[in-house]
Amino acid sequence: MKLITAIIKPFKLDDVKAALETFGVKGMTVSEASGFGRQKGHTEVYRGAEYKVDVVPKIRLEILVDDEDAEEVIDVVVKAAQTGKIGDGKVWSTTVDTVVRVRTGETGAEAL
Amino acid sequence: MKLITAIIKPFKLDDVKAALETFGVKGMTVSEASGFGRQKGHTEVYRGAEYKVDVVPKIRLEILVDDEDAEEVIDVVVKAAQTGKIGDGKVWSTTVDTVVRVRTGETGAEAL
Amino acid sequence: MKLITAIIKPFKLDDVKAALETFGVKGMTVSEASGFGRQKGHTEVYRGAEYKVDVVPKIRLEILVDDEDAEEVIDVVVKAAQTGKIGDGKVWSTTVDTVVRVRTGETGAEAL
Amino acid sequence: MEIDSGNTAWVLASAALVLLMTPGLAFFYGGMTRAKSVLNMMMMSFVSMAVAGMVWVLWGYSVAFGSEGGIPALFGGLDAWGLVGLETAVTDGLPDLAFAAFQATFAIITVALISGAIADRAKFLTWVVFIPVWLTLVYLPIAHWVWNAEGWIFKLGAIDFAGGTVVHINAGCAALALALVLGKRKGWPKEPMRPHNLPFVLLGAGLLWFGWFGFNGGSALAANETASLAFLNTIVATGAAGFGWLIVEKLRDGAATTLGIASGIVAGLVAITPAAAAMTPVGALVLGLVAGAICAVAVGLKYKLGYDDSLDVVGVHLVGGVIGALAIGVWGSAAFGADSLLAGGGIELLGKQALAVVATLAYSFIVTFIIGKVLDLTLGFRVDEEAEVSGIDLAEHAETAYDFGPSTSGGRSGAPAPVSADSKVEADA
Amino acid sequence: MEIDSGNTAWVLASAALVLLMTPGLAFFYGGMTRAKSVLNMMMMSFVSMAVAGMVWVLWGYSVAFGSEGGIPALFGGLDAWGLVGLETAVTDGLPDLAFAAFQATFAIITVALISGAIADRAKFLTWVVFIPVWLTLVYLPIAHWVWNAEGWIFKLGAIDFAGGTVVHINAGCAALALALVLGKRKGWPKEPMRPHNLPFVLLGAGLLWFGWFGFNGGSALAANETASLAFLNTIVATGAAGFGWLIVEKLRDGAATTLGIASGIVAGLVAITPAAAAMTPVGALVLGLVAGAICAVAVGLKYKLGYDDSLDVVGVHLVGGVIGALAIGVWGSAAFGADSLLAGGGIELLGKQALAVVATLAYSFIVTFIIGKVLDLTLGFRVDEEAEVSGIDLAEHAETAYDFGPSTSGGRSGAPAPVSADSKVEADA
Amino acid sequence: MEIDSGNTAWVLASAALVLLMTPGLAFFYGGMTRAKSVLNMMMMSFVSMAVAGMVWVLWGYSVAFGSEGGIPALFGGLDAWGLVGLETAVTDGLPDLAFAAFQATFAIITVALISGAIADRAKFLTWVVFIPVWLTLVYLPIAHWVWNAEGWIFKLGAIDFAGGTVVHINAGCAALALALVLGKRKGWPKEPMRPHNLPFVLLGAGLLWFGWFGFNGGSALAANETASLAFLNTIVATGAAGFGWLIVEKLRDGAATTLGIASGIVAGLVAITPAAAAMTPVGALVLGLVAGAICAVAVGLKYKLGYDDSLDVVGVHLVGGVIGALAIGVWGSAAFGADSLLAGGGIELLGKQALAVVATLAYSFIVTFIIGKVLDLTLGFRVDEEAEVSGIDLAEHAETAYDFGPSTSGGRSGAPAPVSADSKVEADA
Ligand SMILES: Nc1ncnc2c1ncn2[C@@H]1O[C@H](COP(=O)(O)OP(=O)(O)O)[C@@H](O)[C@H]1O
Ligand SMILES: Nc1ncnc2c1ncn2[C@@H]1O[C@H](COP(=O)(O)OP(=O)(O)O)[C@@H](O)[C@H]1O
Ligand SMILES: Nc1ncnc2c1ncn2[C@@H]1O[C@H](COP(=O)(O)OP(=O)(O)O)[C@@H](O)[C@H]1O
Repeated sequence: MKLITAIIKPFKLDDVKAALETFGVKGMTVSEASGFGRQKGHTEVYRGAEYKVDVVPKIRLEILVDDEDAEEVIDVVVKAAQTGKIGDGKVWSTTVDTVVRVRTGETGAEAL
Repeated sequence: MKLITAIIKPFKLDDVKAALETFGVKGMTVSEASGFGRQKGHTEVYRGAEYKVDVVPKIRLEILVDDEDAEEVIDVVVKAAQTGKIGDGKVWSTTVDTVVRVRTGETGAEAL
Repeated sequence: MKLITAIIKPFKLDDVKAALETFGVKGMTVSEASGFGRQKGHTEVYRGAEYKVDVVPKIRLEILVDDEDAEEVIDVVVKAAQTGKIGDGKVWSTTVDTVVRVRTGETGAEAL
Repeated sequence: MEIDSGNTAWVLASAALVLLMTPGLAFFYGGMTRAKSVLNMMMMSFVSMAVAGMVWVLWGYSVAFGSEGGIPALFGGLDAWGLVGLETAVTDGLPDLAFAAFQATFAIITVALISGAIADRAKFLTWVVFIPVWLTLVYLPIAHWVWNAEGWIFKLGAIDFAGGTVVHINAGCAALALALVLGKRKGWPKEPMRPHNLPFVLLGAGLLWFGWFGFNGGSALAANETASLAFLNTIVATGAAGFGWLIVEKLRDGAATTLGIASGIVAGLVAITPAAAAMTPVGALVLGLVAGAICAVAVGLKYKLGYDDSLDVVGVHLVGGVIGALAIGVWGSAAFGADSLLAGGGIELLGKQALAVVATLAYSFIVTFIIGKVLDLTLGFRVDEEAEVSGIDLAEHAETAYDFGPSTSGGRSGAPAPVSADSKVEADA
Repeated sequence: MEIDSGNTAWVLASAALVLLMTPGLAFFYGGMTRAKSVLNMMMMSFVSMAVAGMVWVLWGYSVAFGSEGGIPALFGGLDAWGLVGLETAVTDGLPDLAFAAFQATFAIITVALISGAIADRAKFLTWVVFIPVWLTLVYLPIAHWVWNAEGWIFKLGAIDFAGGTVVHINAGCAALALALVLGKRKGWPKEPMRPHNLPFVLLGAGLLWFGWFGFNGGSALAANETASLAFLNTIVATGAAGFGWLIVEKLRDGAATTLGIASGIVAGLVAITPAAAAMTPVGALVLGLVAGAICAVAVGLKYKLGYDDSLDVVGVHLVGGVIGALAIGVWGSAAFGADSLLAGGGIELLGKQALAVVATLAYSFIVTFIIGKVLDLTLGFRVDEEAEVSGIDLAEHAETAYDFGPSTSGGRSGAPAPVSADSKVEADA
Repeated sequence: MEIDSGNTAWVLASAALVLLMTPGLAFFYGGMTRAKSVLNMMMMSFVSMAVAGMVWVLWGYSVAFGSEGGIPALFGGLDAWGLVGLETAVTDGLPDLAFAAFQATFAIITVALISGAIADRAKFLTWVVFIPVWLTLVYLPIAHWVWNAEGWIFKLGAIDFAGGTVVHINAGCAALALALVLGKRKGWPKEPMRPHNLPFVLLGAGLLWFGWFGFNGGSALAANETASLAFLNTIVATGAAGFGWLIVEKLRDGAATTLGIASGIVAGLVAITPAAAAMTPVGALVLGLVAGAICAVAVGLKYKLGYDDSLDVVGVHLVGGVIGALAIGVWGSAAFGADSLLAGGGIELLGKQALAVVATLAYSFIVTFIIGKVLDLTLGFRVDEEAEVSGIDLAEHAETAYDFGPSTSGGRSGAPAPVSADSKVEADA
C-alpha cells in the first residue's frame, strides 16, 4: 500500500480530481497548505507600509493506493496538475504499513 | 516508531481523544481536512443557482507511537471513531525513522 | 529521499525558515495544526460559562531532503525551533520512495 | 389640525431608528450563535420585519389602537384595517400615519426578540406561521391594554413610558414559553457553545443603542423636554448597566468581557425603557447599575433551572424589564409623574406597576405556550437532530454563512479555492 | 423666507440616512462577491462617495437643478457652479443647501449602484474616470428631466416620487451596458461563485432599508402627511417584497434563503421608490409582493441571455424600478394624485409612466454603452486575466480583506501567525 | 421659553448620530488591529461609552458648561452636578437636557479616540481608570475654554465650529502622550502588523461619516442654514479628503487602497470639523483635498520618529485637526464670519487660531503624559509580554473574537468542530 502526497496549485484541484476519478481512484483527502519555494509571494501595502507575504497558497492531496497503481497515479496527478509554470508543486509517495476503513474495520486494499 | 494517521468525522474527535488518553497516548497533532469518497457532499442555492459542495469536512489526526503500540492504537482509534455510517474515514500507519522532541533533543521513545 | 515533518510553535516559523534557507533548503510546505500534549490550553468565559480550549496552535512543516542531508536538517530545525519551554514540538523523518516535480516531471534529487 | 413639523420630523426619525433595531438585533443574536446557525438566527429577525409589517398594516394597528368594533378594555376591532382612513388624519400635530409607522416598528422588534430563545433548532416555516398568530393573540391585546386610552392597564395608571411591559416583559415571557416548548438543544448544557463572532455582537449592541433613542425618545411623540429627558436617560442608564455587568464579571469570573458589556448595554436599555421619562438622570444611572448587575447574575439561572433559553432573552429582557417597571415604583421621580416610594408616594404606584407586570407576564406566558404547543403538534416546531448537528443554516436555508476561501491574506492561510463545486441554473424550474 | 425648522430637520436627517445607503450598498454588494474581491467591490462604492460629492458641488447641482444657462427641458447651465449663491437661499421654508445636500446623496448612490454589474473585473482607475463622465452625461440630464420644473418628464406629468427612473431604472440600464462592455468573468457561469459573507449582505440590506426612509420619506421635502405615507409604505412594501421573494424560492428551490430575503427587501425598496406617495398602504403591500416575486424570477434571466450582471443590478433595480413605475399607472391611488387604471383614470397615466420609463431606459443604456466603450478602448476597463483569477483586491489595491490569523478561538483552528512577512516603511518614498 | 420642536428634533437626532460614532470608531479601529486584539480595541471604545456617560451626568456637564462655582475662564463648578435643575430648562428654544445629551456624546467619542494609539497592549483596568481622570483633568477644562461663553478661547475669538480643538487636537495629543508612556509594541516596527478585517474598517468609516453629520450639523444647535452648510461641507470635504489620500497612495505606493480611502475619509471629517460653518463648499472641497493628502504622508512620521501610535491617531486626528483649524485663518469665508487671510482679513484670525491650537496641544499633551505616567507607576498601564504575544483579548478579557468552526461553507474549508472544550457553569460563584 502506498500513500501518494501531492502539493499542487489550488485552482488545479478540480482537474486533478477529475483525472483521478477517471483513472478509478475512489477517494482522497484534501487539505490547505502554504508553500515556500521558487515561486515568489506578493507584497501588500497598508498606510504606506509594505507587508510581504512570502508563501503561496497550495493544496495538499493524500491518496492511498495499491502498490501496483502508485506509479500510474503519480503520473495522472502530475499530468493533471501541470501548468508548466514555476510553483506547480511536488508529488511523492511513501510506503504504508496498514490501512483500515473505520466504518468496517476492513484492512488493506479492501479498505480503500 | 510508527506514525498513525487517521481521517475521522469532526464530531468524533472528542471521543477519539478521550479513548487515546485512556489508552495512555500522551500527545497528538490535529488538523483540518476535507474528504472525497463514498460520502456525498451537499448543495447550496444562491439566488436560484445551485452550488454543489462535493467534499465533506474531516479531521486528520497524527499520532506518533512505539512500534509495539501501533496496532492497539489503530484499534482504539477505529473503535472510537466508528459510527457505522459511510464516511467514517481511514486510519493508516507508516514507519518513522527518527523522532526528536524539540525542547530537549531527546529521540526515539523518549521523545514522545 | 526523506520527508522531515516538524510540529513547531507558530511564532518560531520565521526563525526556522531563515535557518533552513541558510542551510540551503530551497523549499518547504507549511500548514496549520493544533496540538495536544503536555502544553495546556486555556479557558474562555462567555456570560459566566467556562469554555475550555485544550489544544494549542501549531505549525506543521514538511521538508523533502536528500538522504544525506536529513540528519542535519533535523538538527537545524530543532535548534531554530527550540525555546526550552514545554510545547516546542516534535520533528520526525520518514522514507520517501519517489519525488516528482510537477512542472518538469523530474524525479529524485532533481525534483527538489 | 395643523401639523407640527418638528414633532413629526422627530417621530419619523425615531421610527427609522427603531426599525434599524431589528437588523441590529439580528447581529446581536447572530454573533452569539455558532457559525453554522448564524443565518437562521438572523433570518428569524428579518422575516419578522417582513411579516409583522404586513400584519400591522392589515389588521395590527386597528386591533391595537382602534377602539371601536372590539372590547374597549381589551382590544380594538377591524375598523381601521389596512390603515384606511388614516391617510390625512392628524392627532396632536402628528399625522396618524407617522404614529402608525412608529408603532409598526415596535411590533416588529418585539416578535424578533423572542427568537433568541430558540436558536439553532426552530423550523423556519413554523416560525413564519408563529409571527402573525402570536402578534394577533398576544402582542396586539397587550399593546391595547397599555397604550390605548381605553386599555385596562392604561386606565389603571401604571407607568410604562416606552414599552417595558408590552415589548420586553412580553417578549421575555414568550421566549421562555417557546424555549420550554422546543426543549434543549442537543448537547446543551454539556457541550460548549460559544459566540462565533463577538464583533457582530458589539455591532448589534451599538445599533440597538442607537435605535433605542428612537424607541425611548420617540415615545414622547414630540421633540420636547420629555423626549430630551428620555434620550439622556437612555445614554446614562445604558452605560451604567454595561458597567454594572462588567463589575459582576470582574468579581465573579476574573475578567470583564465584550460579551458582558454588550449584554449589559441591552439590559440597561431594557430597564430604562419603561422608566425613561419617569426618572432623573441620576436615578437612571442607579437603575442602570442595578439592572446590569442583576441581569449578569440572572443569565446563569437557566443552568440551574434547566431551560435552554439559548441567548438569554429571559435573563436580559424579562428580568431587565421587570426591574425597570418596579424601579419606577421605588425611585421614580415625582417631578416626572412617578409618585414612588422614595418620592413619598407610598406603595400605591409600586402596586400598580407590579400588577401590570404580573398580568403581562402571565398572559404572555400562557398564551404563547399554548400557541407554541399547537404549532409543535401540527407543523412541528423543531428541526430533526441531524439538521441541528450539521447546522440549521444548511438544512433550513440551503446556505452557509461564510466562505473566506483562499483570500485571507493571500498565501498566508493557504485556504484553497472552493473545491469542485458545480453551478446549475435553476431559475427556470 | 423663514425657515421651517421641522422640515429642515427632517430633510437633513434624511440626507444623512441616504448617505449611509452607499456604505450599506458596499456591504450588500461586498458580501455577495468572493473574498478575494470584496475590497474592490466596496471601494467602487466608497470612491463614488468621494468623486460624486465633488462633482455635485462643482457642477452637478447646477446642471441638474439650474434652469438658466442650459436648455430648460434637458439640462441646466453652470450658473450655480460651486453652489455659489445658495448659501442663504431658502425655498419653501427649506434652505437651498439642505436640498443640495439631500440631492448630493442621490447622485452618489446612483453611480455606486452600477458597480454591482462589474464585480471582480473592473480597472479601478477607469471606474474612477467613469464616475464624473457618467454623472455628467447621463445622471444629471435625467435628473433634470424628472425633477426640474422645466424638465420634459416633469412637464409630461409622469409620477416618480423619489427617483425610480432617475436612480433605479437608470442605474439598472447603465449596469447592463457596462456588463456588456466588460464581458463575462472568467469561468462564468460554469464556475460557481458564491457570496463570501452573507451576514454582510444582511447588514447591507438592513442599512439600505434604514437609509431608504430618508430616500423616500425625505423626498416629501417636509415632515408632513406625505412623508408619513411614504415612510409607512417603505415599511410595508419592503417587507412584502422580501416575503414575496421567499415564497418564490420556497416553491422553486425548496428553501427560503437569507440572500433571498435581502434581495427581496432591496427589490421592494426599489419598486416603492417612485410610488411611495402615490399608493395606499395596502396598495404598497401588493406592490411589494409582486415586485419581490417577479424580481426573484428576473435574476435568472442573465443565465438565459448570457450577460454577466454579476450581482443582479438589472434583475433587481431595472426590473424593480419598471414594476414600480408602471404599478402607479395601474393601481396608484387617486387620493394621492395617481389617476390610475383601477382608480378609474384610464390608461393615460400608465402611458405617461411607460413613456418616462422607456425614455430613461433608452437614453441611459445607449449613452452609458458609448461611455463604457470609449473608456474601454482608451484606458481599458478590464483587469487582465491573472489579476481576475488571483483576486482583484490584491492586483488593484495591494490589499487582502481578511487575516484571521491565529485568533479564531485560540488553538482550536490552529491558524498560524502571519507567516514570515517583512515590513518596510515606504512613507518617505 | 417656548421650545422649537424642529431645532430640538434636529439636535436629538444629531445626538443619536454622534453616539453611533463610538461604535463606528470601535469598528474603524478594531478592523485595523490583528485578530487577536480586536476585542480589546473595541472594548476600549465601548467602555468609554459607559464610563464617560456616567461622568458626564455626575459632574462633567457641570464642569464644562457651568459657570458658577468654578473659575469662569478655566472651568465650571459642581452646581449642575447630576444635571439637577436642567430638567425643564430651555435655552434658545432648545431643552437644556437635549444640549446636555448632545454634548455627552462628544465627551464619549473624544476619550475613545485616544485608544487607537495604545492598541494591543493596555491593561484594561487602567484604561477604565484613565477615562474619568482624563475627562476631568483634560477634556472638561478644554471644553470649557472653547465652548463656554466665559472660556478664554471662546473670548479670544478663535473659530472652532464643532470641536476641532476640544475633540481632535486634544485626542491626538493625548494619544501621542499615551503612546510614549506605554512604549512600542513588541516587534514594532520590524514585525508587520496588518489590519485583520478591512471591511470592518470601511464599516467604521461609513458609520463615522454618517454620525459626523450630527457632530457638525448638530453643532449649529438648530435646523437652519448654518446646519445645512455644515452638513454639505461634511459631504464634500470628506469625499475630497478620501480622494486626496488615494492620490498620494497611487503616486507613492502604486495602488489606491481601501484602508487609504477610509483613513482619508476620517482625516477629512476631522479637518472640516472646526471649519464646517466657516467655509464655502468649494473651500471645504479644497480643505478636504489638502487634509487627505497631508495626512496620508503624516502617518509615516511615526516610523521616522519612533513612537508607536498604533492606529495613527496623531497622523489623522492631530494633524487633520491642526490643518482644519489653521485653514479657517487662511481661506475661511468672510461671509460666514471668518476674516481670513484670503478673505482680506489679515493674519489676525490665523494668529488666534494658532494660539488656540498651541494652547490645546500643550495642555493636553503635558497633563495627559503626567496622568499616564502616574497610572503606569501605580496600576501599571501595560500588559505583560506574554499576554501581548499570545493576544490581549484572551489575556485581559478571557475571550477570542471569532470561531468560524466548521461552517465556512460546509465541507469546503474542512474546519473542525470546536475541539474538545468543556463547559462549566460558573454563574453561581
Ligand atoms: N523541499 C521541499 N519540501 C517540501 N515541499 C516543497 C519543497 N520544495 C518545494 N516544495 C513545495 O512545492 C511547491 C512548489 O515549489 P517551487 O519551488 O515553488 O516550484 P517548482 O516545484 O515548480 O520548482 C512549494 O510551494 C512547496 O509547497
Ligand atoms: N484512497 C483514499 N486516500 C486517502 N483518503 C481517502 C481515500 N479514500 C477515502 N479517503 C478519506 O476517507 C474518508 C471517508 O471515505 P468514504 O469513502 O467517504 O467512506 P468510508 O471510508 O466509510 O467508505 C474520505 O472523506 C476521505 O477523507
Ligand atoms: N505522540 C505524538 N504524536 C504526534 N504529535 C505529538 C505527539 N506528542 C506531542 N505531539 C505534538 O507536539 C506538540 C508538543 O508536545 P508537548 O507534549 O506539548 O510538549 P513537548 O514536546 O515540549 O514535550 C503537541 O502540541 C503536539 O502537536
